[in-house]
Amino acid sequence: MIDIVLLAFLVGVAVAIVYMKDLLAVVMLTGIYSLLSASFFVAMDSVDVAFTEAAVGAGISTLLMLVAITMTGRSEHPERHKPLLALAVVIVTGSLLIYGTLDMPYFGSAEAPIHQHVAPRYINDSMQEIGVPNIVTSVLASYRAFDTFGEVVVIFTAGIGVLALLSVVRRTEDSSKIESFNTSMHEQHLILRVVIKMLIPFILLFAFYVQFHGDFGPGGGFQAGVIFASAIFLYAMLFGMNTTRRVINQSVIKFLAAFGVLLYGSVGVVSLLNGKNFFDYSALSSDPVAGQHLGILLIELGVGLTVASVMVIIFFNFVGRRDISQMKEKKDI
Amino acid sequence: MLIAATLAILVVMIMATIRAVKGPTLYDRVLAVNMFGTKTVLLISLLGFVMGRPEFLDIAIVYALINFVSVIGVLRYSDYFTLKHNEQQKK
Amino acid sequence: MAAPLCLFLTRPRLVWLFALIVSALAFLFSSILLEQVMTSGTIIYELGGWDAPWGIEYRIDQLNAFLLLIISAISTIVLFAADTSIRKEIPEDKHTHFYTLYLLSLAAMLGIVATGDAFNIFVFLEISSLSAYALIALGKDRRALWASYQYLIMGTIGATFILIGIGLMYQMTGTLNIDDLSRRLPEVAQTRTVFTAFAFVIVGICLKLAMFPLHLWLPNSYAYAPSIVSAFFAATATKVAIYLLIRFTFSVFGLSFSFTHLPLQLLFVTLGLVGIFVASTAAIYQSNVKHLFAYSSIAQIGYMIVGFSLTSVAGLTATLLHVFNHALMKGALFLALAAVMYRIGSTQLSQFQGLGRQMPLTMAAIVVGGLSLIGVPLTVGFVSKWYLVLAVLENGWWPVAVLILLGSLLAVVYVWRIVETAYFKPALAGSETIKEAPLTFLIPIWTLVLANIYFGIDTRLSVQVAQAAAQSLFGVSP
Amino acid sequence: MLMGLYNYWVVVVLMMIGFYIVIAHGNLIKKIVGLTIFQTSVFIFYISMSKVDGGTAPILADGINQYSNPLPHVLILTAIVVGIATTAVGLALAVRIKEAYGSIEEDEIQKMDNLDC
Amino acid sequence: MDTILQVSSALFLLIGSFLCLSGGVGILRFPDFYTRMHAVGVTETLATTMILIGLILHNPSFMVDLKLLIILLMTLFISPTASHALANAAIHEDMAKQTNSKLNSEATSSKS
Repeated sequence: MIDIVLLAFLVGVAVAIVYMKDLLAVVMLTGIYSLLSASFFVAMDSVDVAFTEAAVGAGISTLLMLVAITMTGRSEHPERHKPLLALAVVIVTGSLLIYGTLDMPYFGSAEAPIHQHVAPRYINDSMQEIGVPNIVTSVLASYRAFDTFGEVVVIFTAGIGVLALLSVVRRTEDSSKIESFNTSMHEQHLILRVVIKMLIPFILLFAFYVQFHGDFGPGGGFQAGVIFASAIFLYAMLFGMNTTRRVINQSVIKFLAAFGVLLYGSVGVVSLLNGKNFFDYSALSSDPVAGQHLGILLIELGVGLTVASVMVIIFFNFVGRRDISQMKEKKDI
Repeated sequence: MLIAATLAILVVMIMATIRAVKGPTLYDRVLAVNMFGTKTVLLISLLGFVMGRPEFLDIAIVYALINFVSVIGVLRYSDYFTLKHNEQQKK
Repeated sequence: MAAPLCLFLTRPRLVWLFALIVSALAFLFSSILLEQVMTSGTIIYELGGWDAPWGIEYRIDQLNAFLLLIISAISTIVLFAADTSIRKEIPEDKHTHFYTLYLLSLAAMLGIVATGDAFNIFVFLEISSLSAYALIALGKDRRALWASYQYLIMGTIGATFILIGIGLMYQMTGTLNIDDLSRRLPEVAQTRTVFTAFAFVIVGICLKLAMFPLHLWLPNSYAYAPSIVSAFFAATATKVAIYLLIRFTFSVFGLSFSFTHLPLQLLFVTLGLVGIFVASTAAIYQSNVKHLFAYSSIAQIGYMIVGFSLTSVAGLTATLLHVFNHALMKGALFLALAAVMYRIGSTQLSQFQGLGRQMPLTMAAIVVGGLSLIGVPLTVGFVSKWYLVLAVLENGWWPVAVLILLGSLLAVVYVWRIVETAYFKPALAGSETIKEAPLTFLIPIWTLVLANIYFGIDTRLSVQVAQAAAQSLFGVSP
Repeated sequence: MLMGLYNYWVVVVLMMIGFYIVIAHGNLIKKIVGLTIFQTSVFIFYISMSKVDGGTAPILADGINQYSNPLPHVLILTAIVVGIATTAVGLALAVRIKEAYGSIEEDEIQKMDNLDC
Repeated sequence: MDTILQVSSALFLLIGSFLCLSGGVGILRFPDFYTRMHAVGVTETLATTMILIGLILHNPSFMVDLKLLIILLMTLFISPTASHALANAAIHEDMAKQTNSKLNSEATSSKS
């Protein structure tokens, strides 16, 4: 019942996005869209995904889009031609998909093949084999550890890609100017700064909780990394990039990002050296279940490190680029 | 009762979305998004109870946080627009 | 086996040498792997120690091993020249990023080929595409950015289509493992869902493959990327996509399903042939040599598609041979272009005037590569076209064979344009200072060119492997 | 049948809206927004199929024996990460394009390119 | 005892929902930004508090109550701060606009 309402709601928001011309509004609606889909995920029992979608979709990607449109301008040109071809393509694809759904097992039916074939083993045996109550964590970090390794590498690639695209050599005189420009804006936000100063330690603490509690409840390295990074974003947004840079050095972050991936990988190598297969954590300890535990802990740590630092890298580079281009603009004027 | 509260919140969410779509100013939208976020937090907590597994409130905490971060983000960057805008007008 | 390779890549600040060593190691491993597979059959490696449908496994048969070898070989050779070329084309502070991305992309391609899990393929596909976007955008021209953006949009749509397809398949069978899928799919093969899944996977792959109607992103991306990147991707990226196409149609869905439910055979042959002609004709009218060869790549993909759609062992052998050979020739050609770019800073055809005398070795390499594209005897191009035509004739499709030969004539035209400008036109004024490319270019270029000729004469190795791979595919599928 | 497949149909509509934005709109940022919607809808599709009636979240607890399928959740976690990575790189490209061309409208960029040639 | 808890929990939830709804009506129907802001700002904090208290009364488990308390505390911190920041920014822009329009009108008047 609730899911139907949510879905209808999602369609409404999506249609609104199509028609909006103000990109800022579009970005905000996208935020709403992902909050909604996250609520839908909760209604569908997938708490971990909801966790991630909320943090990533509503948090990180909204912020990134915001920063991007501060650089690119916020209005979209009206369309000059009727996109009939596009409409036709979409309708064809859509009807093909609808056609495909006709033979699908009904929504929620427990007889569907996906609930019969592979998944039961995860549900029934993962407690004995891995000893972690959160099945999603055990599948993610152990049964399909290689996928997750791929995921970490993806995010690492994105970090490097953004670095390659956006990084600029900063000069100190520029940054001091930017700073003075920024401080003028910060002065009006006194209350905000006080509250956020109070909140940030709690956010960081919460991030650690999510990181290490992922075995028992929703959460894990990825979500923790995002929360950690969002605390840093908050700080950077209110206290200026330079202050933040003083706290967090960029090369250290880069090192951490690589270190996270390497940590993940080396867990695999250790088991390889012990004569087991890649990512077979039972090699880490004499007791297989304890080994699994240790392995999951370590790789989650690796994931958390990489994600947090890559997010910070991406954000810093976007903002850094923006500041520089703004300086240039000012000089031009 | 829980169900009733959930429905009420859904209705409010729809109202907030309408405001977010209609605008007219940027701040109206931010306001609506903020409200939407808070209501999502409530919705998630309620859903946990409705479905009988209320242990997962961590998600709600994250929502509250992220919502705050994004509202601050919007405000912070909307400053850029207004500043730019004003400068252009002064010129 | 290939898993440990993936580990090396993440160290930042790695220099060219490090990258080269890693790539060479990959090459070494994959040759050993091919050797093993050829003698002892399919190798299965379970990651995490969980058996197949639950965990993820690497599943290496002849086909994978063959492609692993191609990719790692090309990457090693290309990297050898990278240092010199990159110094010229990319600003100093981005070098480490470049090599990191390059290695990531290499690892991802190896991963795609090696893995035996459908979702894992998607993940690796995205790693390789993400690094490809960034690498292409490193090109000097601002159009590189735009090309890369277009590629990003098309690539992501393609990947999402594949994701939808995988989702539908998963829904019907409950498994993600390719081997398991192929066993469970026939039971539900008659459903409309599987049909849709098939369509989506194929369209998605064809987007990545730049098959004829969906090729629009390719020419610009290859033309404006840094030369080394063009060389690497032209020689490998489309091969990976071809691999996926073969893997999904033959292994996952099975031959009978793939080619009976849809008029796929007819569709692919037509598209392949139209692709050959349109792209070759477009190539003739290009003024930028990189563009020219990019279009010729699309045409060559057409040949592979034709061979593939024959659904016979011979046809598939021809396709695989062409995959191998095309990697060799395009690698050589684009590397030679990189050398030209290094010396004269441009790849406009008009700038090529008189280069035949100033950079004799480089231009000779281009000529050999071009001959190979045309399919002149004693080059690899001849071998694969020979097998292709044979396979087509085996199916009794006379007109197709004639059309393929006609397509080669078009190749003659565009290769001739380069030769004509380079050798028979007077050098441009002020170009006397242009010297032969440095040795770091010449060695890899000529390695590839000699390989071109060697495999054109001594066809035993490549044909044997390709045939074995093709046969195993037909053996696997019912 | 209507209720059994309703979810999927809505998801298809969502996907197509996202897809439409990607191919029909000329603004680069808007395209990326469309891509995000497209991908998110695919996530919704996966998650919908993992639901079992009467099941709960796949975190083991006493007294519960009907869980939803955890595997799609895992896949989608990975896919979300892939999505954000793509978005980040796409936005970075859009920013660079704006710097290089001074515009983020497809047709204008195309026009400038044609002049370049 | 149990029934008292249940009834009071239901009561809190009811009040919370009502406040929520009134806030929703407010954001839709009020004429300009500041009044809308008022509607949301006033109802939101109280409504959230009510609903969360209702939930706390509903559930006896300690861990869950603790988390609910954390959420409550966070909302109490965050939501007024956000409202404040929002109002602040809006006022700033309005003032900037006013001075701008003044400048503009002065400029035009001096021209004429």
